Amino acid sequence: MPAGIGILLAVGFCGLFTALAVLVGPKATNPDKLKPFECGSEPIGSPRGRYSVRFYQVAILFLVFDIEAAFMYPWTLLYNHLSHTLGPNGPMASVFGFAEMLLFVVILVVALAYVWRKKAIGWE
Amino acid sequence: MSQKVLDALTATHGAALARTGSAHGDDIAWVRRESLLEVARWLRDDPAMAFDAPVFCTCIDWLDWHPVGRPASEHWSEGKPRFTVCYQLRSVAHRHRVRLEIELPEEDPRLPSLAELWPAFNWQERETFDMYGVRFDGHPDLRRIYMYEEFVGYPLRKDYPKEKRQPLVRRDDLPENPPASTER
Amino acid sequence: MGVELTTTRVADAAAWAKLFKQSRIDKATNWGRKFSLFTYPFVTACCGMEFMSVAAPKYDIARFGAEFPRFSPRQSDLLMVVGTITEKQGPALKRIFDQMAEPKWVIAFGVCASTGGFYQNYSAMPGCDQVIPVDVYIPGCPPRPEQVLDALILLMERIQAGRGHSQLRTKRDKLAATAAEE
Amino acid sequence: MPDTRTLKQLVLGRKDVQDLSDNEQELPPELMTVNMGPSHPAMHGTVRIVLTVDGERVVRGDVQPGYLHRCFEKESEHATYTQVFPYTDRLNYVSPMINNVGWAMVGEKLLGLTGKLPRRTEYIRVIVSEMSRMTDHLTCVGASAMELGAFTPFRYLLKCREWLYELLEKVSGARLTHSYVRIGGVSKDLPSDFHADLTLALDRIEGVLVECEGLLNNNKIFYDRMSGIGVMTREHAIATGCVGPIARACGVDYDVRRDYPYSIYPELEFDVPLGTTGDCLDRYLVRLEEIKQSIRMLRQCLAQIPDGPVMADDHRVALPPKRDTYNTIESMIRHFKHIMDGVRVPPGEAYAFVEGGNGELGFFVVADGTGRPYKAYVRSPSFVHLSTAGDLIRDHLIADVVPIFGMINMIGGECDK
Repeated sequence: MPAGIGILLAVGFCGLFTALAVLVGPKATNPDKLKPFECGSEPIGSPRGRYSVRFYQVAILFLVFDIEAAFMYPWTLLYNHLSHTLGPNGPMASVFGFAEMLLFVVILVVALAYVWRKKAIGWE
Repeated sequence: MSQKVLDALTATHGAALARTGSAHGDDIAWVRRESLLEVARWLRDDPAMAFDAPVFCTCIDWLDWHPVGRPASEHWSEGKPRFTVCYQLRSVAHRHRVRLEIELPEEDPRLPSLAELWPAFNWQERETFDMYGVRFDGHPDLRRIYMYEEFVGYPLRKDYPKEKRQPLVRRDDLPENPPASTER
Repeated sequence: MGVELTTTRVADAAAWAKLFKQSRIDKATNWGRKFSLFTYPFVTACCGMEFMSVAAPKYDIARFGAEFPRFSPRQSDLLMVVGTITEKQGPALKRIFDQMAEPKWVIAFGVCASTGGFYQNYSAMPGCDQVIPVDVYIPGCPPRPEQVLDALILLMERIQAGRGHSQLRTKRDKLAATAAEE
Repeated sequence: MPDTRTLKQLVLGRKDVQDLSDNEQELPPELMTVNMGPSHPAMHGTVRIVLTVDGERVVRGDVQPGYLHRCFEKESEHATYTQVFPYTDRLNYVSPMINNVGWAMVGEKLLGLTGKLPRRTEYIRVIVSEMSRMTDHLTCVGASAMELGAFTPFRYLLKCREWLYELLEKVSGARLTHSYVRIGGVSKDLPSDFHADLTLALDRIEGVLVECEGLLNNNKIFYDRMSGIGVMTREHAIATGCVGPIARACGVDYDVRRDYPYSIYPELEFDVPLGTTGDCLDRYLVRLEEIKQSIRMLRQCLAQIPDGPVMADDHRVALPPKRDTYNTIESMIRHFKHIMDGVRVPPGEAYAFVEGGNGELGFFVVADGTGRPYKAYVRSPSFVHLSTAGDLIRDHLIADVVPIFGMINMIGGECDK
């Protein structure tokens, strides 16, 4: 339930402001406004030229390690809950939560080592 | 200051020099246009001269030049050369300076470029061409540097009026007389 | 509407602006716009040094909400033309003004941007209003930082009154559209 | 073609990443042209660079100045010698006093007054020039640090500059465009409490400099962004006519104040900082060191400044005292003619140069005896340094163009004249 309200509020606010801007805001289009902004001079050549594949590599690798970090957020919230199991005489400390995340991180560290050795994230 | 520069210059390249002189502490050598490259190369490469530092390059337009208190012979008249291109050089090692001046007739303001000898003159010759219309033969890319390509004429010549504008773009709803509104 | 709609000249605009009172929404939006101006500093010459001093801690422009310079016309609504505009710079200035988001205002910072100052020659443009409509002119070469802050307050009053050039033009287009329907 | 790949290559993948860069594997990337246009914060608003880039690396940079060409020469041909002073303020508007002194010196050279000014005038000129040089270096270092993201040092250095502006405003009446110097002297004497204010300002500036050096000098980001970027060799610097902090950063030991001494610089001890590698970091360090040398010189000047008149008593350049102007008809006529026709400089051509904020700033004037210069050419260091920008930025990343351009300290007014 609270998540639903959260999403509702987020979408509502964004929608409200964009709608206000579209309705109230004045509009004036002219040919120059649609051209890309190049510090005031006429844009030369097209931005869709072909450039080296290294950009794509770096972007993909960033995504991988970014999502890895993203997985850690919910884990931190539940960490307290995960580190206790019902043993015979009451709650007993367990390393289940920590071990799970450790395994997850180790796998990605191996990947990082491989990528680092292959200099895929280097820039030269 | 250093008269020895002029003496050495007249000793080795006497024929190439129209005349020499010094004014207000600067040594000036009027060089003929044909032998300018040779004199300049010698000035740069000769160990005794070692003029390795270029200072500036500009042009003087002598149109209707009437110095006050000077005999009429010095005034500018039709036949005299109208442009004088000045190259100022300086030696870092020996700390002496010389200025090469080349007189150019009005109808054919053209002289060999010194851009390969000293890279600094590359832009300064472009500026002199842009402002005075003096052509430098052998310059890598002689085009306007200050004014825009569509500009016609050479603005720093004495016969170019100061306020003759050649506008590139103007507002379409330009108010004839600016709004005389006093209220905030 | 007998009033001539084609011009945004302040004299005529003032006449018909009085006819149409601002709606409550307009007043509210103008109030919001007035206190959150994002400047595009179109800096070229010596006034740039004074523009730095205006943004510096002593004569702080942040007190008026106009402190954050945005170096892209898409995200700014106040174009500050700071310094001399030469003929070669004209097209660049016009293109940047056209590319700005719609409610936009222009301040001519310094006498060179207002009238060309003492550079009356073939290269310096006699004022940036040859190319773009200007809302507030600041005299001075360079103007003192206090003059700049005063000009900002002038502009705020003009925004609140809805008499900026772009505001008048939108009002005029709206009126022309309604007139066309009838 | 027998398969020569080793077991390791088969298992770990056909090729290492480096092998991929030979041609037949990767399609050659096309070059893209990008405009670092006239209205760009790093370009000080007045230079356009058309960058041809291969991915992030600059292949070729076509630098186009001229967006702030305000025709100093054409305007000064239509103004008297004294009226040209306001135009010289706006050449290098970061250190305007030094341009004034330069223009006054070329007038005095033509009039033959070079060494004959009252000593107090020479001291005042050196004091205001060194203060102006400090504002130049403070602005340059502050702005380049801000362009690399260091916003706090920019505010601190601007605070120092504000103190100096106040002092220069007390001296000349204007914060930035002073027009304070005249041919043959200066227009007004120093205000009475100037000594105390200046010593206080110098001490506070030294304190702020220590803070800024702490923030910047061994800051890893600043160091990596600045060192090894835009390297220039000593011969290249001399051949392209570079002067000032940029040449000194490459090791060219040339300072106009010491090599062609003018005014009272021989009586002041100061040393000329020299860099070794000639990269952006050295230019930054040379400029910081020059601020300290300027502070040192200012302290010596304050200690040694004599009393006396501030204007040479030569009737060709000096205005008659106000009392005579109102009482005697001769002084009134002389006052009127001096203002209307300007200082009558005898015909001739002269080149006088001073050590400006960016290096040797020279004025080449051809005089024709009337009160207006026949030709007034400015030898501007920024224009010369900008001509080297084209090959300084080659093979650097686009992000390196910003520190290189910041450290060249190209001032629009002086570069485009």
